[in-house]
Amino acid sequence: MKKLLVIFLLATLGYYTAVTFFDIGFGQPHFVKGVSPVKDIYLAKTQSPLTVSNAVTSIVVNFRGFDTLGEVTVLFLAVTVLGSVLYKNRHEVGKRSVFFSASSIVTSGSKLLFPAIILLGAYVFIHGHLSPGGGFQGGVIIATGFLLMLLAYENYSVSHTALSVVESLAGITFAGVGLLGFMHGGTFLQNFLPTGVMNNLFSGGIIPIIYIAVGFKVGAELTGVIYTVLHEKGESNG
Amino acid sequence: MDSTYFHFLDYAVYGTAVLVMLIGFYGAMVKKSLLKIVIGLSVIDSGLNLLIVAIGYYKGGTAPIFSPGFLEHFKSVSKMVDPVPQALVLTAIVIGFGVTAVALALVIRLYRHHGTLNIDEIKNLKW
Amino acid sequence: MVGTPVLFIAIPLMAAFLMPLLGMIWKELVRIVPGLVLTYLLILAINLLDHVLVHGPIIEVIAGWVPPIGINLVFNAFSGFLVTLMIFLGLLVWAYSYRFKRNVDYEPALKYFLMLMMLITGSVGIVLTGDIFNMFVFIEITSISAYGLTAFYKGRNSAEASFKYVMMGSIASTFLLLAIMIIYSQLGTLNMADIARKIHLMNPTLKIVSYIFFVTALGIEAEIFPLNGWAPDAYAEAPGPVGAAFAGIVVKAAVYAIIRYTYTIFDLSGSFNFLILIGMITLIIAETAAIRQEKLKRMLAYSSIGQMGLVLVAFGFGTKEGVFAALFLMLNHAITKSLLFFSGSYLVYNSTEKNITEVNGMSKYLPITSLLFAIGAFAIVGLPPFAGFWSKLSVMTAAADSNMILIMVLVLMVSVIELVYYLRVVNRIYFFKKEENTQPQKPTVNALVVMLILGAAILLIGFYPDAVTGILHKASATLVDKGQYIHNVLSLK
Amino acid sequence: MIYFILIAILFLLMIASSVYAVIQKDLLYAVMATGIISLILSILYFLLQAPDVALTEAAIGVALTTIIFVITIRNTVRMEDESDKKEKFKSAVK
Repeated sequence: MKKLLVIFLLATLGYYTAVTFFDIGFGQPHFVKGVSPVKDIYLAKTQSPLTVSNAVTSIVVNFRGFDTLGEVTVLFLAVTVLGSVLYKNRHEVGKRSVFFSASSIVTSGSKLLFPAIILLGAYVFIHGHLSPGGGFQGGVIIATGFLLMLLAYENYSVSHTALSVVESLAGITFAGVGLLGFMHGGTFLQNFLPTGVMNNLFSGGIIPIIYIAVGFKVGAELTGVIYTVLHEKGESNG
Repeated sequence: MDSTYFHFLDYAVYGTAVLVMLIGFYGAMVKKSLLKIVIGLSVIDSGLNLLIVAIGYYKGGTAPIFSPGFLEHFKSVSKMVDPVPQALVLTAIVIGFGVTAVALALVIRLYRHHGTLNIDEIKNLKW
Repeated sequence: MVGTPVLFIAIPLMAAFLMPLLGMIWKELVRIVPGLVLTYLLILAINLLDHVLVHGPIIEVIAGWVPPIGINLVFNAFSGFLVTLMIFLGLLVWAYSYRFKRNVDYEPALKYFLMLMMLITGSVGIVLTGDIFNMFVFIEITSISAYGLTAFYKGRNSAEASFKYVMMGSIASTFLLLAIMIIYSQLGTLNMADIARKIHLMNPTLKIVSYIFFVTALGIEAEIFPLNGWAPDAYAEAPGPVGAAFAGIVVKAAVYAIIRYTYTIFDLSGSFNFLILIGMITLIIAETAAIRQEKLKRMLAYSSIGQMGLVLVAFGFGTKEGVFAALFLMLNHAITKSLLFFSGSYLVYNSTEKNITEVNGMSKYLPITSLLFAIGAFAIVGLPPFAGFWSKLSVMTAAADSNMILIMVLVLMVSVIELVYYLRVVNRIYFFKKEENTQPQKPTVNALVVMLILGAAILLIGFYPDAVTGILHKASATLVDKGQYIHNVLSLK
Repeated sequence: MIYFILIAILFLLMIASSVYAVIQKDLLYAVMATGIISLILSILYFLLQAPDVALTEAAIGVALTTIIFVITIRNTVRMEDESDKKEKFKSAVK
């Protein structure tokens, strides 16, 4: 009975959503006649004055940089909530409860791959304003590097203090750059650095700085998420 | 390339995305296992993100990146797909991951207390 | 000028990122810093509100891009009033829980105060922002903190209540994103004022569909009737002060979002009746459910849902008087329900079940707390010398002005139901014999001071309603004047 | 033509894996199916000219979400109906 009700509800929802999106249309300009969409302005301003090659980066970090600040806060909070939900008293903290027995091929392979992965992650977030990728992608890649090490080595551990220091410093850099812009230009997150020449590494003003901070922050946060979940002991009945 | 194929594909992108969302909703609302509910929620997210990116796509468009030589070749930005939905999806994916992680942590804690993931046996609170 | 609205977001975020570092230096700092931040923000809010009432709204631009290109924050009489109220309540919640869990480890304390500060920041962001996607981000910040705070206690049920909340919250964010994308795909903008200016160009079907998605999504956060399954559990399982924060801060932000969408963005005159309808259903169902509850906090939660229904009804009149009544109700509800949660959680402090029967005879052991609870109960019902009387009266006047006699009768009937279940509790506190297994807990000094401040506020507004009506009139005038809002935001250069 | 068939296969595979993820009783396989959904999504994002999103989806959806689900399953139960598991749990409590 409940299933029927759910199916009926979902059919209604699906019908209206589908009709709506077929109305909007796919693959052609869909804006109503007479409006000038902001994306045209974004694309124009991305080339100058911002001199950023990747339009998505310029939107994420500059035009809508406030969203990104909120977004890293969401991740920061997710780590906090995770720690709070899975919190155990000091005497309960034991060894890692979950590990996957790894062969020597995996362990030595991980050791070889780990620096390469970290390097790739750093490359992705440093070049975020030039090529696809950026702070989030680079941070996630770094976190997967740590994940690989955590899976390969039973005793591999990441210092909790170091993680939270990196996280805090990166977050303060982001908000601090924003406040510097506030002092310099009168608005939060305003660009106060020379923008350079397009397609150069040193271009885009504060965008690379913010994206590097985001990369460190996301990397530290996601490593923290994995670390917390890995150290959770499930079998006890408390 | 026949244009009717593309016409079919138009419907297919939205159709697939909406269908995946509905399947996720079904899983989240009907299934009894807490983990299944979380899986359903992440399936909903997948469909939703595809839907949003598809809105920004223009036929024959290029990625919104001014690689060297782009402007010499194309002369204008009208060939670029809409970057705004992509930026929004980027945010939405990261937020979705945060929520999924929190939900899974709650699942682990519920299992710690109750020794089961079946919602029929966990329900101490009235719905 | 002492500051700008962006500091309401930037300073708490900065402090939140700093708090883990500060905690390494001196553990007490994680308790002190949120209080300092909130105190500073309260002073800032009062100064800015003062400025705004005289000189007109402040529009803050982010990253140097004027609307509609960039994100903007709007601090006008309406949003400024709500922000001041939220930060004031947030400060009281902080003071109430300052010595909370004194004996536990450092880590939970850090996390509790972090999440509490982010809960307040997120709600303030929802109210201040002038961009629909930015509002989505702030809603997520608020909800994730709320999930964590709901699951803060290690009891058996808190994780379940939180999981329910996560489920509903995820579905809400799905609908919210869908609605945002429908609007973007039509109008090519995400700025509220720009959308409001262009909304008449939109295909009417798409407009209705996106409005319904918005109301569904925000209705989950604002506890509107068929979508409020999470609320009673979350209120009952969260720590006492957090219940007050939910009722006073989070729900207010969600109701604000609904009103902003209905009045400014969509400008749907037809939907005002729809608001009255859902508000009325929410009110009646919640109050009849409240009378059947056996646990004190669940009863307060249902009462809170009912009050939100009444607020929606008042907004639904669509007149300036209606908006005034709704704002007055929101103010009184925020103060009164916080007082009820604060004092109520001391009345059942040491009990595991938190049943209503366990408050029996507490007046002999906790005289001040009991008195304050009684004041709160009478105020929320709307008895004359207290604050709630004036807000209920203004709802009645607004209804009479709109010729809605049926609504007046229904509101009166619901007030009688409220009176019954609150009197039942107050009666138990004062005229029953104490149960043998209950142990009264003396409130800490700071909790007592917080409760006394709230009680004094209720009495002050009760005897001198003019203290707040002036600002409420200005705020409601700001909300109704849609053209001015659009002009203010889009005329920036 | 071949392009059309390939994309149609991707769509069908995506729907099939989401159905599989919802109905499969073995949660580990269900999680793998969500990983496959993310993989297909990231290919589709590339085809829709969104390389940034594709990179994010590949990293978060395929790697991180899947691994967190897997760790949770190792911490809790693997089967959806858990009838045998429950027996063990009850006897352990007694």
